Formats: sequence, C-alpha cells, structure tokens
Amino acid sequence: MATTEKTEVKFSEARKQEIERIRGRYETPRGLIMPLLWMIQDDYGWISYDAMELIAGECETSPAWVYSIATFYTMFELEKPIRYHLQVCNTLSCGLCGSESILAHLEDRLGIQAGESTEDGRFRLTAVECLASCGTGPMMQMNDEYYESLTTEKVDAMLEEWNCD
Amino acid sequence: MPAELFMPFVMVLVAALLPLQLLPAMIWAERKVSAFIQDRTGPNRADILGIRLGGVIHSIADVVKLIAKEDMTPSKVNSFYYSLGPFLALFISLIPFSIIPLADTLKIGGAAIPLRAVTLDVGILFILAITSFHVYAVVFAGWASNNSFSLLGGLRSAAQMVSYELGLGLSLVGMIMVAQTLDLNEIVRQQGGTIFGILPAWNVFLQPLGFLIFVVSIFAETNRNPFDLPEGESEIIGFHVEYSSMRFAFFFMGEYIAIIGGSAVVATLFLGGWQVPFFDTEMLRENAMLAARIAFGSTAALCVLLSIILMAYDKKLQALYTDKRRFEARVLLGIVVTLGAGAVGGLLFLPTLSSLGEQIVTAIVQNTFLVGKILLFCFFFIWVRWTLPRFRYDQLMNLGWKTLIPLALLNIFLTGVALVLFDRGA
Amino acid sequence: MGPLLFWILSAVAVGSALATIVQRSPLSSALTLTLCLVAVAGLFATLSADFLFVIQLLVYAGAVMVLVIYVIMLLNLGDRELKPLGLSRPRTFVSGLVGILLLALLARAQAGAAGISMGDVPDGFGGVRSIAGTLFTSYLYPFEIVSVLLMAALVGVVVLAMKRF
Amino acid sequence: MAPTEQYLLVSAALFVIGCVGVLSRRNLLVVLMSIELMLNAANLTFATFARASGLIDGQIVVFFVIAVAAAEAAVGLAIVVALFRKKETVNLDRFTMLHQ
Amino acid sequence: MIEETKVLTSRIHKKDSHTLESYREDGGYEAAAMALAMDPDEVTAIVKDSGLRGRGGAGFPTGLKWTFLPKDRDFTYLCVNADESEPGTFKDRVILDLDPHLMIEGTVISCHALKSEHAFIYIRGEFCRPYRRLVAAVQEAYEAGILGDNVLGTGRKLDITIHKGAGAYICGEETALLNSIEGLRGQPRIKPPFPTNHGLFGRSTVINNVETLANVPVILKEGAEVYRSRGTEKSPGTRLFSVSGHVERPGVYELEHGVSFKDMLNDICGGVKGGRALKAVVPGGSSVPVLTAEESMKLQMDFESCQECGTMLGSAGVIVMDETTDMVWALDKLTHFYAHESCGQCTPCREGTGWVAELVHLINQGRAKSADFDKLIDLGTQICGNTICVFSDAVFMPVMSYTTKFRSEFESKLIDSAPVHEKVGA
Amino acid sequence: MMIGVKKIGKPMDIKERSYLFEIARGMMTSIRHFIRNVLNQGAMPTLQYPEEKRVLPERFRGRHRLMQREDGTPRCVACFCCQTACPADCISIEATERDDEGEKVAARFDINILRCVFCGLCVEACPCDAIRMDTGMYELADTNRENLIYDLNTLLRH
Amino acid sequence: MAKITINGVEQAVEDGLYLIEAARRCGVDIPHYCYHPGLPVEGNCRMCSVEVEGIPKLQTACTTIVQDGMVVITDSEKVVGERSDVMEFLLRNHPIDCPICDQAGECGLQDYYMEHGLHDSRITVSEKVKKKKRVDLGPNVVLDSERCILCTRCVRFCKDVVGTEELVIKNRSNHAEITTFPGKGLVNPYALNTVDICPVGALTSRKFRFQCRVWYMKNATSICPGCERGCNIWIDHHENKIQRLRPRLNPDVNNYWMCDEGRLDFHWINDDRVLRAEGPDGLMRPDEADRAVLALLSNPGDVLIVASPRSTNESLFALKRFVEVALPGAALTGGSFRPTGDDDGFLRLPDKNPNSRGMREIGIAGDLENRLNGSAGVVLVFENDLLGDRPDLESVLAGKKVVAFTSNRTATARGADLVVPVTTYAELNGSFTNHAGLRQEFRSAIRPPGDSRSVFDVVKSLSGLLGKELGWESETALTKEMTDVITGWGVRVEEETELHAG
Repeated sequence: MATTEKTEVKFSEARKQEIERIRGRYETPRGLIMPLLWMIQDDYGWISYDAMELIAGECETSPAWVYSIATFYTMFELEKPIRYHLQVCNTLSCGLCGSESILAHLEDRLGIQAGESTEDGRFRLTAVECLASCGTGPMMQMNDEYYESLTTEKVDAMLEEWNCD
Repeated sequence: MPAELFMPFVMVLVAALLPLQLLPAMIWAERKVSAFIQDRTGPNRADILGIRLGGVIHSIADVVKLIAKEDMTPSKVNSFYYSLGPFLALFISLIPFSIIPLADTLKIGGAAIPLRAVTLDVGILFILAITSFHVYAVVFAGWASNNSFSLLGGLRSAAQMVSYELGLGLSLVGMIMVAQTLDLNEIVRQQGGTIFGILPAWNVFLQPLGFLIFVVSIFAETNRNPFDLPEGESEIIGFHVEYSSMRFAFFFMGEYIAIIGGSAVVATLFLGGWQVPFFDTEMLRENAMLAARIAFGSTAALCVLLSIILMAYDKKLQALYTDKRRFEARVLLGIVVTLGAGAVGGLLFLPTLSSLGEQIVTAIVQNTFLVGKILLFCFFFIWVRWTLPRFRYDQLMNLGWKTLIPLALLNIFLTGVALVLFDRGA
Repeated sequence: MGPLLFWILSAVAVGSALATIVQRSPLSSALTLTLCLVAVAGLFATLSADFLFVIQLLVYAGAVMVLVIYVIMLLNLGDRELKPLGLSRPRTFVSGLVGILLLALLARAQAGAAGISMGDVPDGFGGVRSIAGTLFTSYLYPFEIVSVLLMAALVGVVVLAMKRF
Repeated sequence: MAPTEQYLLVSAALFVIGCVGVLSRRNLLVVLMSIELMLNAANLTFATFARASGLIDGQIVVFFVIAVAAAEAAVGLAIVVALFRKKETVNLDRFTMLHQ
Repeated sequence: MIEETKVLTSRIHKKDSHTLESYREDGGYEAAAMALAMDPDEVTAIVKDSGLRGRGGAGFPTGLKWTFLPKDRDFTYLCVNADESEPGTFKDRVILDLDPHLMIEGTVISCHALKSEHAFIYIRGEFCRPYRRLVAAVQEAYEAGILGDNVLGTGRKLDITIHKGAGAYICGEETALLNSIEGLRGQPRIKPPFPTNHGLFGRSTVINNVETLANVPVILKEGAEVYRSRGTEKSPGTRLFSVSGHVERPGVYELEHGVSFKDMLNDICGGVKGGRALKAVVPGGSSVPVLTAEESMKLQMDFESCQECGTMLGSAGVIVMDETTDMVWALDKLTHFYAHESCGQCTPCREGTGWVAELVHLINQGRAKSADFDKLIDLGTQICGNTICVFSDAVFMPVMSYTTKFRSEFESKLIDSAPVHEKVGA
Repeated sequence: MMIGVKKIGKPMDIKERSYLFEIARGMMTSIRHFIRNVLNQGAMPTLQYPEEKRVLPERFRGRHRLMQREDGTPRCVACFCCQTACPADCISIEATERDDEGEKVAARFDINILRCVFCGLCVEACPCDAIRMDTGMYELADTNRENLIYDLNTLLRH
Repeated sequence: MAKITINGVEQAVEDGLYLIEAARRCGVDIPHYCYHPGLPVEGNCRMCSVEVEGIPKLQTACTTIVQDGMVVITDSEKVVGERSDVMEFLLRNHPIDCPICDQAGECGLQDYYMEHGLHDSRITVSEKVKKKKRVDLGPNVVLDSERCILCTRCVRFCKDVVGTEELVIKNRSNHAEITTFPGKGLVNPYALNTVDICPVGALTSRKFRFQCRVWYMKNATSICPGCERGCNIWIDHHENKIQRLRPRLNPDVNNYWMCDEGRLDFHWINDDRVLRAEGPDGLMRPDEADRAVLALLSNPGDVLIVASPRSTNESLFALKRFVEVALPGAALTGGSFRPTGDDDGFLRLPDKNPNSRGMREIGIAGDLENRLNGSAGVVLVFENDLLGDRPDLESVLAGKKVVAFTSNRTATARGADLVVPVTTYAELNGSFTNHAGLRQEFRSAIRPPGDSRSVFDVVKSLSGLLGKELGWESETALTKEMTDVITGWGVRVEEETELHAG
C-alpha cells in the first residue's frame, strides 16, 4: 500500500503558524490529527508513514494511532496520488440516473477496472459512495472538482481534455 | 521252517508299522475332511520342492516342528510319571494291533502261518485288557503335571474311560455269544458268506445294537468327539495341558493310533475284518489271477483318471503361481504316469501264480480290504467329530451308565433269546 | 525261552512287590503293584492260564489298580500325609522279622511240593472254553453267588461313597 | 517249564512281601495294596497247582478270587475315601475310634 | 399547483450569494444582532416556541435539545453537523455552498443561546467548494467582527472551527462526529452519557444540523408565530427537500412541511422522468423504509405523516424510482454503501452489513438460493437494535422494507425461485 | 446348586429323545458339505491368500496414510485432533511452523502401529482429511518393532 | 449498596459496578468478549446484552452501571437469541482453523458457541473476508488477523494499561484489522498480556505457538520468581514439562498482568537440569552425595553456607534451622549478585530475586561478599549462581571446597567440587515474600526430575546423618513453625479468583 519512496516531510512555516493557531481550538492534542493529516495531504498530495510520525509528534500520540485514524477515513491518500483521480459516485441516486453506464464507459475508455490505475499512472478510476450531489447525478469527482449530470459524451470530452494535458 | 521263525517278527513289525503309517494319513485326513465339511480348503501350503500333495506335507512339517520345538517341562512336576504318561499313551495304543488278523492264515507246506503278531484265543479280552491300561497314561499325565486343571482333567477322563469300558465289554458279549469264540481270526472267518444271500454276514448286521453301543463306547474310550472332555483344549482344559513338543505329540499320536486301533477292532469284530464281501478265502485263492488283473487294471484306470485331473490342476497352478509350486503337478503327473505304466506292465506281463503266490495275492487283497475298512471307519470318526457337539460331563456319564450298559444287557438278553429260538446255543 | 521268561517275570514280580511296600508315595506303590500284577499275569500265561492272564490284566491291572490310583489322586495327599506314613524303624524291624520267619515257614512248606512236575496239559487248557466249561457246570452256583457278591459290593460302595453316611 | 516249586517260591515271596507291607505300613492305601499282593500270591499258587495237576478247578478258584478281590478293592477304597473325608488322613494309627 | 416556499433558499440563486457582502445586502446578521441583545434563555425559548425540529434526520425538537444542557456546565460546545452523507440528501451542501453565512448566523445565535464560545463545524471532506466557501465565509465573519473575541460588538466570545471530515458516513452520527473531532476513530460513543452532558472533550455539547441552524436566524427574524404558520402543527416550517432519481427536475426544493408527495412530484419536480410510472419512493434519505407508488400517493411530507405511513421523513432526501427500476439492484446499491460505511466497532453491524451486502449482491446477480433470501431477512432483524448507534437500524429499515414490499422481485431472482421457507441446514 | 437350569422349549418326543435320527440328520448335513466340496473345490470360498487377495470393501480400514497437498507437502496441520481422539494413544505429533507461510505443520508424526486398534477415530477426527486409512494395507508384520513405528515420510509415501 | 434483581434473585451489590461485574459477583456469568475487568469498557462485541426492565432495547451489561432496583434478565429467550446472533456474526469472518489454532480449548468463541451458538453454519466459505494469517507484531507476539474479532482488548491494553498505544485498528467495517504502525513492532515489555486477554486465537505467543494443545495441559498456582514483585502466575505444564506461564489475578500485586521477561523465564526449569549428584569421582546416588557433603562438614567453623534470595522461605528457614541445630559454628549468609534492573513503574522491579525480603525477614544476613572473602574453607552454595553472576569470584572460590546445591548447570555448578541437584520453585510447595512483605504461597507443578530434592529434604537428610533433629517431620510442620515465628507471616487465605480467559 505504502510506497517505499522516501519523501522529506515537514510543515512549512505558514503551516506551523496555522497549527499553533488551531492548537488552542482543540482541548486535546489528538484533536489536531485530522487537521494535520489534511494539511499534509494538501501540501504533499498524500500521507506517508514519515508524515504520520511527524503528526504523531505534534499530537503527542503514537504513530500507530495516527495510522489508525488515517486508515479509518477513506479520503486520506496513503499512496502517492496520481494526476487524475476519477471518483464516480455509485450510490443509489446516481445509480438511478445511470452512473453504472458512466463507470462502464470510463472503464472502457481507460482500459482499467474500477479501483485500478492506468499504466501510465495518470488516471485512477474509483467507484465511490454518495458524494451528496444526488440531484445532479450521475456525477463524478475528479480530484477536488465535481462533474455533474454526466453523459458519455461529456465524459469523452473531459477525457479528451485531460489526455491533452 | 524258517517262515515260522521269522514270521512273528515280521508280523510284529507290520503290526507296529501299520498304525504308524496310517497316522500321518489320519492326521491329514482329519484336517482335510474337517476343512471340507466346514467349507474350507484345509492345509495346502507346506511344500517340499513345491510338492504339497494337498497338505500331506503339513504332517511332515508338524513332525519336524514338534521335534524341533522346545520341550518345556514345568519345574514342579513329578518327572518320572510326567514322562511316563505320554509314553504309555503311545505304547498302549499300539498293542491292540498285535492281535488283529491282517489276512487269513497262510498255509505254507502244511504249516499255518497266522498273519498277526500274537495268536491268542482270548483275543477280544486281551484287547479290552490292554485298552484299560490307557487310563494310566491319562491319569499319570494329569497327576504328574502338578496342575489342578490337568489333575481334574485326568480324573475326569479316567472316570470316563473306566465307565465306558463296561459298555465296551458288555456290548461284545452278544457278539461273542453268536460267534462262540474269542479268537479274532475265527470271528472274522465266521463273517464270511452272506445272510439271505445279499448282505455280507458281518456282525454289524447280526448285532446292530451291540455295534452301536460298541462304537459309541469306542468313541468315548479314545476321547474322541463328542466325548472329548478329557481334552477340551479350548474350554475345559485336559490332562495334557502342561505338555509340549514331542511329549504332547505322543499323546496326540496315541489318540490317533487309538482311533486307528479302534477302527481296526470295529472292522475286525463287526465289519468282517479282512473278509472280502461275497468272496471267501477259497474263492479268492482260486481266482487269484483274476484278482491281480483287476487290481492292476483298476490301478491303471485310476492313474489315467488322475493324470487327467493333474493336467487340469497343472493348468490352474500355472495361472496361479509364479514360484516353484508350479512344479508340483508335473512331478505328480510323472509319478502317476510311471505308476500307471507299471500297472499296465503288470497287467500285461503277469506270470502264472504258484500256490504261494495265490495265497499272497489273496492275503494282499484281503489286507487291502481290511485297511480300506479301517480307513472308512477312521473317516467315520472324523465325520462324527466335525458334526456332533461335545457332551456335558453329566450327560456323558448318564449315557454311559444309564443308557449304554442297560442297552448292552438288553442286547445280551435278546441275543440269548434269539440263540435259543434259532437253536444255535451250545 | 520258557525258563527265561519265568525268571524275568518272577524277578519283576518280586522286585515290584518289594518296591510297592517300601516306597513312600502311595502312587508309586500303586504303580509298582500294577507292574507286579502284570508280571503275575505273565506268570499265569506261562502256566497255560490264558484266560486268567487276560482276566488278571483286565480286572486287576485295568480296573482295580486304576481305582486305587484314582482314589489316591482323589484324596490328593499332601506332603503332610506322606511324611509320617513312611517306614518307621521299630515296626519295620518287627515286620521284617515276621516276614523272614514266614518266608522260612512257607519255604519249608513248599518243599513239600518239590518234585511235582508240570506235565503236559491238553490243548486249550486254561483257555476260555475249558474254564467256561467247568465254570458253568460244576461251579455254576459259586459263580452266581459271586455275582451276588459283586452286586452287594456295588451297592455297598455306592452307599459308602455317598456324601453322608 | 520251570518246576512247580519255583512258582511256589515266587508265590511265597510275594505273600511275605504283602504280609510285611500290611504289618509295616500305616498308610491305609498301601495296606490295601499289600492285601492285594497277598491275594495274588495265593492266586499264583492256585494257578501253579492247577497247571501241575492238570485240573482246571484251580483256575476257577483264581477266577473267583479275582472277582472277590475286585469287590474287596472297591469296598475297601470306598471306605478309605469315607474315612479320609472324616479324618482328612489315611494314617491307620489315627483311626482309633469305631465311630466318630 | 403548489410552489416552493423560499425561506432559506431565498438567496441561493443570487450571484455571489455566498459572500458576506451579498448576505448583508439581504439583511444578514440582523437576526444575530437582535438575538445577542436578548437573554440566551429567551432565544432558546423562541426556538422552542417555533417548534423547530432537527433537520438531520431524527426530527428531535431543537429547542428542547438545547434545554437538556446541564445548568452547571462550565463550557459548552456547539457542533454543526455538516457531514451530509446520506445518499439522496444534498440540501446542506446547497446551504454551505450558496449561503454559508446563513448557517454562520444561525451558529452565532445558537451559541449565544447555548452560552457557547466555541463552535465546531464538521464539514464533509468531499465538499471541496463548499469547504472553501465556508472557510472564506468564516474568515469574512472574523474579519467583520461577527466572530472572534467581540461578537458583533457585544463583548461575547465565539470561535468557529471548521473541522474537515475525510470520508466517513458514520461521522454524521453525532457522537462519532465528536470522536472524529477529538482525533479518535470516528466511531459512535456509547450513550449514556449523552453529549449534552459529556460531549466534545468531555464538555456539554450540542450538535445541530446545518439546515436546523439555518432556520434559527429565520425564526428569530420572523418570530416563532410566523414560523409556525408554515408547515403542519407538529412539523412547522419549511423543509429543504432533495429530490433525486427518476424525476424530470431533480434538485433541492424548499417546501412547507405537510406538502403531499404527489403534488411535490408532479408540480415541483415535473413528474416522473419520461412520464413513466412511479414504482417506489424513498422519502427521507436512503435509510428510511421505502414506499410503494400507492403508499406514496397518500403521503404527506411531514414527520408524523411519514411515521403513519410506516416510513420516516429523515433528512428529506427523496429518491424517486420509476417502473424500470430493479428494486434488488437498488437495495444492492444501498447495502453496498452501508457495508462500506460501517465503522466496524460493533460486531453485528461490522459483520452484518457486509454479509447483508453480499447476500443482496448475490441475489441481484441471480446466484442466490431461497435459503440466502431467508438468511437475508433473518440478518436484517439480527443486526437491528443491538449496536451502539442507529447505523444498524439504518441498514435494517431499507433491507426489511425492500424485501417485504418487493418480495416477488427478490424471489424471481433466486435460483430456486419457489419460496422455500424452511431453513436449509437449520 | 448355585446355578439353576431352566428348561425351555417344547418337550421332546421319543424320536427326538433317542437322538439317533437327529444325529443322522446332522451327519448327513456334514457329509453333504464334504462331498460337495470334494467334488467341486473351486466353489469353496477360501482364497489362496498370498496369491489371491480378497477385494477389500470400500471402507476397509487398513494402514494409515497421510495425504499430501498438490505441492507435495503434508496436508496435516498438526492439530493434534487425531492424537486426542486416539483411544490407543498410538499417535504422537510434534508441531512446528512452516517457514514461508507460518502455517502449522507436523515436524514429527509417528504412528505406533503396534498399538493401533484400527478404530478409525483419527480419520474421523481429522479436520483436514489429512489422515486416511484407505490404503488397504493390512500386511503389516515385521520382524522389528522399530519398523512398525511409522514416521511422517513413511506415512506420506503410502 | 444497590439492590438488583438478576434473573429473579434479588441481591445487593456495590454501587458503581458495571452490571457484568455485579452479575459475576452474584454468580451469574454473562458472556462477553470485549469486556475485561482490567481494561476500560468499550461495549463493542455486544455479546453481553441483557434485558433490563423498563428499557425496550437490550443493554450491554459491560456498559451499564447498576442502579438500585434494577431488574435484569440474562437468560430470556431474547437475550439468548441475541447471543446466538452475535456468535453468528463473529463467526461470519472467522476462519475455521480451530485445528491449528493455539487458542482452541480455551477460546471464547468455542466456549460460547457451545453454550450459546450451536446453530448450523449459514456461511459459505467463499464469502469470508480474507486477511493476513500471520503478522509478526513483535518479537513475542504473532497476529492472525482473520481470527481477530476486533474486541480491541489488546488495543486498550496497550493504550490504557501500558500506555504505548502500539496496537491500533486500521481500516473500518469488516475490513478492520489490528495492526501496529507499519515498520514498528509490539515491543513493550508486557506485550504478551495481549495474548492472554485475546479471547480468540488472533494473538499468539511466538514462544508458545504450536508447542502444546491447551487441553493437554494441567496447571498449578505459583509465583513468578523473576523479580521482587512476586507476580501471581499459573504454571501450565504437560508431561512434566512446563509449557507456559500465565498471570494469575491478584489485585494486590499484579492484577491481571505480568511482564514478558518473567513469563518467558521458565526454560531453565525444563532444560539443562542437574539430574544426579556429581562429585570428583563421577555420579553419585543421593545418599552417597549426602555422605560426601557430610565429610566436608567435619569442622563447622570452617564452613560457610550461602543461601539465596531465590530460594523459598521454607528452604531458607530450613537452612537457618539446620545451621543453628545441626551445624552450630558454621556461618550462614545470603544474597545474590544478580544484576538489577529498572523499576518501570508498572510491574517490573529492580531486584531480580523473588525472595530478598523473605530472606531478610527470616534473619539471614546479607553480608555475602564479606563472608566469601573470609577464611571459610568449605562453601555450601544453595541455589545461588555466584560465579554466573560474578565471574570475578572465581579467584575467591578457587581455594575453597565448593558444594553447589543447584537445579541447573550454572557456572557455579561447573566450578564446584560437589554438585547436588535440588528442585526449582516449580517442583516445590513453598512461598516467596515479595517486596511489600506479602508472603505468597505456591504449589508444586511438576515432579522433580532425576534425583532432585528440595532443600528441606537435603537439610533433613544431612542433619539426620549428623544425628541432629531439626524438629519437624513434614514441610507442613516447617511452614507452620515458620509462620508462627516470623511476625506478619500468618497464613493468608488466598482468594481463588480467576476470571474467564475470554
């Protein structure tokens, strides 16, 4: 799961200030774990074991604990992220609107199954649970952005765009 | 006359060897017949150079085994009586053969040469007397073993044998009354001829009740099923429980020889002894040539039959075995063929017989019939053994004292009445 | 052959008779007595008493002695019984003395028979036929009386042998 | 054929031995056997004289004696057994009372 | 023909509606100013009077909840539950995205009422733009003196901390949410103690939904009476209905409580997509029991009516399914979601949800037997009720309602389609 | 009498009480067998054992064997169930860990066939179907006791 | 005191207890997995659900605090059904590898399945979630994730008892697993307690793994001789071999726990024992050995007897009496050169001898070093590895006749002129007095190997040969006198409390 590649992980000065600012907001040091995990993820795109140890130091807890928290939530990336992470909502509402065909189309186009990455490492396709955009289904999230009311044509266009990138 | 001098020795030898020769055959027959009665194959494994003879070799193997086996003598036995027991058992059972006439008396140049070891005109009584000595073997063995079980076994069987001796003796009285003699050869000779022209004039037909009682008693005397309480190997433990190897074998052989002897006595007293049915001695002597021819001819025929069987057997063996046992049928075939050839040769080149030759042929034929009768009765012994269950001891005693003796007395009475009626009394 | 047989049989008879009374074990005594009886039977045979020979064997050796031995075993005497029953010195001496005297007396008496030769006897003397002939004629009544005696003995033995008497 | 006196001598010897046995031994069984011995000695004498005289009567007597001896032995042994049951011994010296 | 009653959503179609500037234009923070001038208990009383019920799903009266706080508490937290994850519900996202200040104002008022000086907004991690807008809005509020050490110049303190979730449905459960903020695994806590007594960091804590808080300024602005005039007696006010699925115009619509579903479907949402027939409706987010078309036609959209109908209004996420919908497939989607989102704390839920999902999946794929179907129904009851939180009930209700109301669809997908009621292997 | 004899069955008539006819009947039965077997020896059920062998019934319990997996390793996981189940205490096992996967395997697995009563309980007990008694091997005699304690390899090789 | 009614029987229990504990004290066992009296409650296994009157839903007994007047039913159909349901869920993803599972025989799943489950399986194997079968959590503990039922006892132990937080749960839903931080192990010195408290076979001891099936083992109460703490233990043994040590509940001393060091310190009892007395002329029978010792005791003034703080109180007392009665003039001293450790603030204490305090209280002087340097020409060393602990003493002992009464082939034994085998604590009834002065008795677990005799027997035999009476015939008499003589050592009635392992 974790890549062995070593990355120097540290908080930037700005981050350090921010940490100090929010530290007071949480009565226990542990409370900082999630914000710090988010910071790391925002800065580095993923959370390495070194990062967890760093966070554990900040939060006065054991790395294992941080690890436990990080694995509890699905949004924390414990692997090196890739360029385009396509997350297709596959829960009921979007499903009713045809998310399965969108997913199948994407699998078809990218030549991978849901849960896999393309060989060039640019795309990863995941089927995820409800993203709270049920009214505009089928929808998909690419990294941070929502793409709603999808059709296969729209998907094709988007892929076209990203592929040229 | 030299014949008079050496014939007793020859006859003693013959009388001793005859049962000893029959013994392995008897043991073999016991095993084989029991097997067949029980739907088994019986012994057929031991072989010499692949020759098994349907289990006969097992008897040889037994001998080897019994001799080679360690002789275990318990430490606290009375060694003299302990050794005496088996010796007596074997020895005494051999004695009756000495007075069994093996064939009709030879007449050589006016001298009569009886074909038996001892000539006694009280023959039957002698047999009874000697038989009664058998008890000693049992009693000594049981007592000397210094073992409560064997002692009880000894006492039990002594009581049994003593009891049945009475029946044995009394059953013969009627026959003796008819025969008016105790001499065995005389008794046999009287059994020549026929009754009503059909039945051989054997005592079994004249004295059926006596025969029955005698047979039952002889079973009991020889400790044979269904009266084998003295031994009762598996259940009630007999007098020879402490014996092993050859000592045990002596008892064993003694018993079998006693059976053969008993058969011989029965054959002699009731089944016409050496008498050939419908042919008395004179007739046989006159037709000795014919008899010899028939003998050779039948031997040859038998050999042909055997050859056919053996050839089929050979085929089966070849299919079954890969080892030296395949050899057997061929060897046997060779022997049989040789024998058959000999028989054919004898048939073809039979010389004209002299008077002595005629007598000898007659004696051989008569003896063959005697041995045949003995074997037949031995078979009957075996047959009974593997059919009937054992008596309980009280049943055994009741049978002896309350059934057989009164019946024997009744037989004497009836015989007497019959004799008076038919006016054959003295 | 006749004298030799006599001497052998005599020697066996006398020797075994002696053994009978000197041996400590009753069973040995019985056995030697049996031997003695057999020898006597043999002597009968040499005396042309064929029938007696057989009867001696049949009745004495075959029946009576078996009975004796049977009783010996039935009683199954232990050492305790056998020890004191051996020969005691004074009694042996006295009885030996009596024996010698008696022997002298009998020897003296049989001297009277010296010279009575044994002539030839007819064929069949002592055989069954001759015995029977006499027995069932001259001695018919004694014979019948003997049968009564035997019957009486039989009854007596049964009575004696019953558990309570 | 051995002369008569030799037979008689053997007979005498047997008788004396039997007699001595009766006198010297205290074992009831041996005593009984000794008596048998004496009877046999008598039988032998009878047989001898029968042979010597050529008369069969002697043998007839022997026959009777044997029959009587058989009866005697049977009764005697029965008594022995009965006594043994009572006293647990076969020592003659122990049997001192007539009925006990 | 009914129309939307735009109370909360009156601003959302404006340009830049998420900015403070825009909010102020529409009279923003007036209510807050008004409330801050009042005694906290008065504010609570007004909210209580308005009959405002929690919009998160359970519909618990908000004012009442506020009064549960112990009087002697030393510190109070308000947690805003913006972790909207219920499938079929997306109303909070609209507020957060388009009118965050409305909620912030509600938070300010509520904090005043609760005497809380610190509010956490737990926002769902996937809400990227809403998060950014919320952060910006809070920043604006701080800068504008609405938050901070001197709230609207009243000298009161109020901090708002935005805590971003990271993809765990269960963190919508209030105690799990607290755990998540505390840096523990987002697993529900055992109740009692209830958060009002022992909540965040062991302090008294009130957790309210975004929509609930968004209602608060409205109530204060309009007064409880006006507020109560909308909707039904027991379910006053308007409601943001998230309509999704097979409708012509899905989306978030603000309607008064008590509106009939039929009207909502036909008038507001333009009817079933493509004019097809209605088949089933989930009225309150995926966790509530499904209704058939007939049932839904009689349904009025308020807490009580839904309850009468055997379902719940929940978070008002209306999912409409037309006749083409495969109900097994639909349940498969749902159970898959629940299996994925179980926190894994309690045994029945951890193992049961996965099991249920697999069984439904099996049935959907046509690989299940009737025994599996029986097992599925059994599991539904086995899971329900014996866990720390109500997640298990949230699984139980759809499973039971789908399988009961559309049983024939399930049965037709079984391999052995004839219903077998005996348990295989039981 | 300590032991009473209870007579059962119907009273016998005179013919039966004489036993003669019954005996004759018995004799006839046995001679019938005898003659039949003499004339047709092939019909006897006896097998000429080492050459001919009986076709064993399917469930005959012969000597044990240990089963192998497809890769040739013993299927036995050294659970001791057979050892626990064995009434004759003839199985002794020592467990160890397989290096690669950490599976439990038997380091030693001895069956003392001298003690074995061939009851088959070990087979019943085995959760992995690792031990079976289906070899049909029943000719287990040896001249040496040591040879009759079968070890893992012997049992694996059949 | 609160009055509660459990299954119709009203009983009074202490306030503030959890219902499960209260029920246990009332003799009602409520099945449970995640609850452990030594750990904070979590209430996740749901096995302990009971019916509480007035509450419609079942309540977990491990999280419910008793209240006066509570009416509880633990055996109703509903409760039993619930247990059965929970069992089914627990077994849902549990591999059926009882045959190779070391927990089999003392497994909570097995026990409760027999009591409360017994349903036929409705699970097909292919549906199970596959997890890692062997995870090395550290030097001593091996994890089988598939077997884990996520009761989190081990997690709580690490978090709340030891405080190291090494074990956590990763992932969620039915993919949750126990884990350490990747790359780090479960290295705390109490790690093996997690194996004890694991109700299933998920956590196993690397040392005990696959060694012995638990149903073969017999157990005996004992005291850990690893340090001054005197943790109460169970000795589990099979075929006269100690297979493992487990902590035994004693709230005053060690609670439910013991350290790994002590737990694994038993192999010396099984291995490398001195079985026969050994002299310069080879092996000796016990009586020959005693005579050989006697031959050295001709001049008591020249004799130094070295006792050990590793000996039992009984042995030490017997030695003291022996010197006083049978060998007046001989010097008796005690002490140990064992290296000391640290006090880690939990269980482990610096003094690694179990009976230092006992030795002091019996009155054996601790001037070992001085005495050894003294003039005594004959040194009788009882259960003390002088040379092993202090190799430099070799020169001191070089000129002396050394008799080693020892259980193992220690350095001292190797250097001794005469070696006499004695028993270890596992083969002895005796007692240790721990650092707090608590005299704790223990029972012999296994038979002494070879010719090993207790010090009591050795001393008794020696005094017999010397013609002196020590005054007691049996060890019981010795114990009685000892407890009479030494203040505060009165017989303590041990409370037989043992909680279910699961």
